[in-house]
Amino acid sequence: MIYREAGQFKTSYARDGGLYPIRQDRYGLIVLLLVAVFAVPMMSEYWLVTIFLPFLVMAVAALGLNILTGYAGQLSLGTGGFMACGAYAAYKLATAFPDLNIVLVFLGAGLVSALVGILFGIPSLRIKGFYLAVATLAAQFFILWLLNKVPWFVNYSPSGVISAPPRAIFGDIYVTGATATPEAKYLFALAVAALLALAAKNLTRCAIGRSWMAIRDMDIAAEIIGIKPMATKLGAFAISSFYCGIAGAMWAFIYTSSVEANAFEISRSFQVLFMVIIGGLGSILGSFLGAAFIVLLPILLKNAPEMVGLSIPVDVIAHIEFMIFGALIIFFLIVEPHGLARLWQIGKEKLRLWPFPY
Amino acid sequence: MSQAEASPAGPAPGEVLLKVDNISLSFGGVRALTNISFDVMKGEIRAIIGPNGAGKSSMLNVINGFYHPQEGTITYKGETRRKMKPHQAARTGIARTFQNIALFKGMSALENIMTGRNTVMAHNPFTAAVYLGPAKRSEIHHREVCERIIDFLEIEAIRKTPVGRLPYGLQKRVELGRALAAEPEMLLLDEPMAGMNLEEKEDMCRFILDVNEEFGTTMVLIEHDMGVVMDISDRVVVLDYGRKLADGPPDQVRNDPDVIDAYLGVAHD
Amino acid sequence: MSTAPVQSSAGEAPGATAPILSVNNIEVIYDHVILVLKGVSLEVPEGGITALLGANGAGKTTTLKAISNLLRAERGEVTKGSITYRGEQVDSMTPSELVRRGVIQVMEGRHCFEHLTIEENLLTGAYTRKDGWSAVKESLEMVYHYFPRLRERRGSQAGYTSGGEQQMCAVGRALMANPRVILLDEPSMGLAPQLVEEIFEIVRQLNAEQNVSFLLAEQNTNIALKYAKFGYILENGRVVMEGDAAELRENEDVKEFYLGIAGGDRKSFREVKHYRRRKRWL
Amino acid sequence: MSNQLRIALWALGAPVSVGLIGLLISAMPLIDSNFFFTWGYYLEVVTTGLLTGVLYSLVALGFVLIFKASGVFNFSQGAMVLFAALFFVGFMDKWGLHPALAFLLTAGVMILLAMLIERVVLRPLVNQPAIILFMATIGITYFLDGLGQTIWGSDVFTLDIGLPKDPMFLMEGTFEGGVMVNQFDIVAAVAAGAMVIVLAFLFQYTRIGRALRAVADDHQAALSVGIPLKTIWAIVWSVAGIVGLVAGVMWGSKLGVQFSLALVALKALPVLILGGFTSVPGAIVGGLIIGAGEKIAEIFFGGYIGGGIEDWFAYMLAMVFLLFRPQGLFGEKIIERV
Amino acid sequence: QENGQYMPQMVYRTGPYAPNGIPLANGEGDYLRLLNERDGGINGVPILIEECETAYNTDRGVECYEKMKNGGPTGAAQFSPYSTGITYALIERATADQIPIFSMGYGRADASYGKVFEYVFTAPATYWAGADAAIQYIKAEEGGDLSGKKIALVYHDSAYGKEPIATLEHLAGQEGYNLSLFPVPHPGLEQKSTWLKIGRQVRPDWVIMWGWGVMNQTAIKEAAAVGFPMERFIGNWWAGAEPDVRPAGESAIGYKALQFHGVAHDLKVHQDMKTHLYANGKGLADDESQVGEVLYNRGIVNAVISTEAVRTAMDHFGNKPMTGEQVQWGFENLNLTAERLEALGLTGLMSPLSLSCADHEGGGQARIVQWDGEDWRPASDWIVPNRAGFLSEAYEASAMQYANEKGLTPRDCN
Ligand SMILES: Nc1ncnc2c1ncn2[C@@H]1O[C@H](COP(=O)(O)OP(=O)(O)OP(=O)(O)O)[C@@H](O)[C@H]1O
Ligand SMILES: Nc1ncnc2c1ncn2[C@@H]1O[C@H](COP(=O)(O)OP(=O)(O)OP(=O)(O)O)[C@@H](O)[C@H]1O
Ligand SMILES: CC(C)C[C@H](N)C(=O)O
Ligand SMILES: [Mg+2]
Ligand SMILES: [Mg+2]
Repeated sequence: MIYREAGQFKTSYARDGGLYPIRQDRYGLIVLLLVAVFAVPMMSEYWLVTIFLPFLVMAVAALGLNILTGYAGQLSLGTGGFMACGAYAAYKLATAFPDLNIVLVFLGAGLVSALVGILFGIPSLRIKGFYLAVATLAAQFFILWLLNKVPWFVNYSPSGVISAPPRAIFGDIYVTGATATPEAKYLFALAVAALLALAAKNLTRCAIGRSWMAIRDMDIAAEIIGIKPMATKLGAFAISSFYCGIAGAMWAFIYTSSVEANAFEISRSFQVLFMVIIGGLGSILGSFLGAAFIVLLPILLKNAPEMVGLSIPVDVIAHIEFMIFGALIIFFLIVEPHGLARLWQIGKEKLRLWPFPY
Repeated sequence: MSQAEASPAGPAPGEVLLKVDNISLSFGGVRALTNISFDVMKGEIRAIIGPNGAGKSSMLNVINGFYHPQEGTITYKGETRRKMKPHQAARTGIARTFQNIALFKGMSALENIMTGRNTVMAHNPFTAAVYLGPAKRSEIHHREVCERIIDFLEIEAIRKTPVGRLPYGLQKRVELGRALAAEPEMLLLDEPMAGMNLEEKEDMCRFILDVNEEFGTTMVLIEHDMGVVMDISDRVVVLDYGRKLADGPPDQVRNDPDVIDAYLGVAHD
Repeated sequence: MSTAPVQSSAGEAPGATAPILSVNNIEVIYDHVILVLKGVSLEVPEGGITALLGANGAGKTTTLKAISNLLRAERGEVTKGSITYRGEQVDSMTPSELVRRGVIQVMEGRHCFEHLTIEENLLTGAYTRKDGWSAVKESLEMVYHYFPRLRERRGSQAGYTSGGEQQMCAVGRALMANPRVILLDEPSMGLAPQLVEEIFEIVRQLNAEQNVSFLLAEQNTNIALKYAKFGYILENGRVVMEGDAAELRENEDVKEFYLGIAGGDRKSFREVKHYRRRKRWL
Repeated sequence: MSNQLRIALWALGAPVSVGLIGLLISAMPLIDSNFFFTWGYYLEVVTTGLLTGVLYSLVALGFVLIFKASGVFNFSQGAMVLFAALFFVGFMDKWGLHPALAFLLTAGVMILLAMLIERVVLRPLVNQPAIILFMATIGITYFLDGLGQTIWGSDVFTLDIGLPKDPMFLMEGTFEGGVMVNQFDIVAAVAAGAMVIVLAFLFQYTRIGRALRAVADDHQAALSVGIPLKTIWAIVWSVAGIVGLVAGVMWGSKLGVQFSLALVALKALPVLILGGFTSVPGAIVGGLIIGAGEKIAEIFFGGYIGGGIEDWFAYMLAMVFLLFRPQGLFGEKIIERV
Repeated sequence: QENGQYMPQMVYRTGPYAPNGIPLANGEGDYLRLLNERDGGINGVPILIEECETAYNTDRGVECYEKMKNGGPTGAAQFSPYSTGITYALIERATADQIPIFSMGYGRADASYGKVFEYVFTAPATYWAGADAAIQYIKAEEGGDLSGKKIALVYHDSAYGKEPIATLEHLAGQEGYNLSLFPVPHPGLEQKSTWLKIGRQVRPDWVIMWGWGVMNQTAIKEAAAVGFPMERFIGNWWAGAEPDVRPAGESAIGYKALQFHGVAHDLKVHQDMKTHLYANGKGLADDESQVGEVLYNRGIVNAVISTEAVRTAMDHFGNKPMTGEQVQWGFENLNLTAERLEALGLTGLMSPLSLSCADHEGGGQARIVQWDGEDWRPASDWIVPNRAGFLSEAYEASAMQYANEKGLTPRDCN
């Protein structure tokens, strides 16, 4: 009843091709954004710094991987590597050009990662599926090794740790470094994530997105109807790595402020993959839902016993957390293999039919 | 049904659009095609028939560059080529549908058809990411073209349905739509009517004939329904075990004893 | 149709002999929201050939899958009604149990095992058989006898054979199980004309000689009604008409919509200038 | 080319290529006068590599079994190795059971686990795309890691089943200082080799083997011809669990039994793609190539670029092979048709 | 909210480093509990204990920090991250939040330079000091001359493992030995090639190891497998505990390690643990016998220093829960004399320590211990790292570089 689209006529293809053709969705999004901009920053620092920041950063990474895996169908486990590229590129750019605006630093970091992404995407022209996934691990391991080995990347710091220099936007609002307030960091990350999500949505709903999906769904047929596999796949790798690179830069600059290459090791890649699959392959919304799920769940699980007043040793909690986490992944896959985004969609369909069951 | 050869109005008959010469193709020990030669005139509907495993689909795969024959040449629009990538072939105006439906399962019917226009659409990631402006204009423009195809194929109702959920016949229709969206000069149809009932076959024939008449699109058609083949095609090639058995107008082919022997079983009316 | 011996009366009226398969008023939903079958009932008599006709999307495949219990693998479920095989509820059995008891389905769209050779494909069909290698071997010979083309391609990976060859392989594979009931989903799709006839001849032969029952979903109404004894017409998830094959063939609506011979002669496809206005039983 | 033939070719080609690579490396001192090369040392490196490789194969084998039989890329193989090893030492250390008894009991646990996985995870996910099943196995991984450690704790267990550990020197007459090999590695390699041969037979030449491959191709069609997925999956996962147990015992006595044991799976992945996901012999050949390759690279050339290159080198090596054979050396050809 | 001194603990009881993390956390936790049970807290102010699991993972460490920094009535007294990586990530935040980071024997060595790193404490010894001590020991064993000797460093390829490299290189220049480096990627399961190269090709006179977690025991096993003599194999203080040698069994006998505290099982503090905690089933370790193991002891030492810093602060600011800023004062004015240690029942475990505004390291000493198959035995006297010489210069130079990068002005400590 609430969710009725009846009466909402689209009178032009432009309207029909709009981002959110259904009014309720549009309003929902606006409300969500308003909450994100005005209400969330009022929350405690703990929430901002340990939940919302990693959530936004990982959502950007998930967007990146979703473009590659969810839309273009190229399974990748190299996300961590591309994120690391972005983080280190941002560090090099920021330290080499101290006056460069942080936004440009991030863009530059994205571009560098995109180039690296293209390089490591080349095998995808021949290798497919799980073979490709394992091959992308080569990128993962090699990039981290390289960043760890070449002192130039860390400006010859002996420990190999990079730490984000303080940078401001609009003159004096610091968004990175120790003096940046959590609110500023959060809003900046929010802006980046929102813009990137919008761009991803746009990319995926036009010709480029369709050629990605075509390659994903049936690569041979796609080629036969005239889609260039090379340009499409490498393009997907480039754009995906661009996103991952920015996510890596955000991680290093906004979230932890200092990283060593290990922060982007293989488990990070898997984490992003979970987000994408749990959230929903081929869904922008899914990237956010997945990121929220994977970031929030462990924190929730970790704090749950405390909230209900149980005191369980941390190691037992950690083990049980593992078990529950695993079990929940399986549970959600069984309930809806196409991810949270699909669950959401089915929910909406039910709402539309409500009060009838179907 | 006597007017089989009287090609309807269209470009001057006699102009050869495609010529395959002495094509031989084998996979390991299997000879899929042996010395096949035939030509396709501009604007005609050319049928390829033959028993299962005769090499019909392989022939289409050769024409659009998916298989590379060991021998022989292909001359398309006066240009002779040997090896070509399928996407290059597509860009020279060859579109096709597939025997086993090859739609993009994760997309809606409309998106599938829009994908067919990929060869003529711009791909600039920067404008696309911003969307407003050039990308939007191009989307809307191409959307209009695709909507015309959707109207034509009478699939308005399902344009937003994910194709995976569509019944077989409609999927075939969407696939035809996707091929048409490329505005091809030559359309390769691999058993477009398999799995359809009579009514749907009639519709499909109508679509094929209309496209052929209206746009002068040349058709190469593989079909096992002899009624359809004999009724709508201008000329028929018969393949058997990778060899060419006969070639000519439907009436001639249908009475060819070799063809009856190898394929039709009984003379077909 | 001279061979039909004793059981020829089996298909006269459903219910006369105990049906081997009966579907009672089932409802099927995919993905929890898409309602596809809205109360379908039908029966397959022991030793009968029953045709299930209907346009694209009418729900034929869904019905067959509901019987063979393959629906679950598609995230579909039977929400109402029941299906019984020899009086037993089907939904308590796994597909493999059903095959062991003699119900096998030939899936629409071939579904061969791509990486297995044709012969291996056929042998997997005999997986549930317990009657020894020589019996299996015999069946294999029988399949090769029916489809000589398969013998030629026995060593090729199924993924690399032509569409028609795969179709033969799918049908052959089901025959290898030595079934009592075969659910055939569009067996003629993609087959050359003489092979279509052949497949139906095989159906008749198995039916006559080994008393195998068939439920046959087919688009080619003409030939289906020629071989079947009884027919159901499905539209939009409902049975809209049922009756003896012979009766159905004479029905004017059936003639017009499914056989294309309304008002006497068959029309040339070239001459169908106007698009038919669909008439549906709703 | 048939697999048998290819294996034979490899058997001949391998020693030759080892020799040729050795020759190439022996020329290195011409370029770099500090380069250390003796044939004895080279052989030592190669044998060590090969023996390590076999241990990788042992883990890779578990992956292969399950992939071959159901098209599932079972990410939890590493976790199963850890899980099995934890139970094995747990039974031995905490319950004081005899190793043989502990082994049998653990095998039982693994079979139980397989049945559970089939019932709870695989059955509801039948006919889903491969990536979803892959994801589900990651869920299993977490679950097992958590469960194993909840039961047995996260301390290091020492696993000693009395295998010899001392170095052994061979061919002392031929090479100065002899060629050092590790006795333990040899025992492990023999066990792994035997395992592989048995499994190769089981899966290639039996009715079950054929059914397994059918399942991997198309779940629904397999169901439709009456292959009982339930049983098949329970069997395969049990076998994979037992392979995991053997791997766990071997790796566990090398590394001690604790959390990191699960990470040996990462070393098995390049082996897996190099050999081909679907081939049991491929797992062995892949292991040998990766093992020897990464050791040679690290030891002779790693120093030039900072060392620690083994990890990515294994993957790069595998990738290079893949560029020539996208399905891996022995994998089933990926069917591309329209 | 409960009143008391909030002392959060970062621990890792799971993950690849759990076997080493568990005894560490137990030691620290038990000591804090002991204070509560025996003395009713610090100067009568009860200690509020909370653990947070980091899994030795930097971002989870940051998360723990954020979660706990405002705990209790006055916020966290201090953090001991037990990870060089986490330490790096926390330095800036903690400084901004005015909470001391106590990186005992790990983290940034140059943080000993208190003028720049106000809130970071490295007592009793840094990695640089440790590396120097190791070389001093080797030099003594080699009869005072290292020229032409070959020394290999096997290290965890992370910020942690890289710390000693600069020092060792510096000393190589000075002493004339040859240094070769062997990075081991995390977590260090596969070291065959490293050891084949060490044992059969490079054949160094000594191997020093900066390892952690499974890496250690694997290294010892592999070293034995190539026949490298254990007597010439020295681990740093994070590579010299029971979980590192026990899994290697017999072959680990003779292995040496650096320590900045003593080996002891039956000190008064251990007795107290047993009577006040384990007798009542309140101890954290599974088994009483683990009380007194190397890492357990280290946990105690950590807790002793941090609680004594709190006590020092209370003595100054009054007996109530201290804020981070006050604890920082406590650290800078901490003076653990031999008498004080005796009173705490720690003689033999710790050597005296005294910190100041400029010196956050406090002059700790190191010694070499050796594994005899059952227990660790001292193999050298206490060695005084060369702080008077190059070390303090190096600290200052490095810290000043950091200050420049961050645009900080060092404080004046007079
Ligand atoms: N890629 C391939 N590898 C091996 N054999 C192939 C390949 N493609 C086709 N063949 C074989 O070539 C022969 C011709 O196949 P093709 O698909 O062209 O037949 P078709 O005439 O289209 O038959 P149908 O009417 O059954 O579709 C078949 O025997 C087939 O098995
Ligand atoms: N897996 C599925 N998920 C959702 N909807 C489905 C699914 N499978 C089939 N449908 C829908 O169910 C309806 C009936 O499909 P079904 O395949 O049973 O028709 P059919 O009569 O066999 O048609 P055809 O002659 O084309 O094979 C169709 O509208 C189809 O869109
Ligand atoms: C306990 C730890 C502080 C030791 C560790 N390896 C480090 O990061 O320095
Ligand atoms: Mg064909
Ligand atoms: Mg159907």
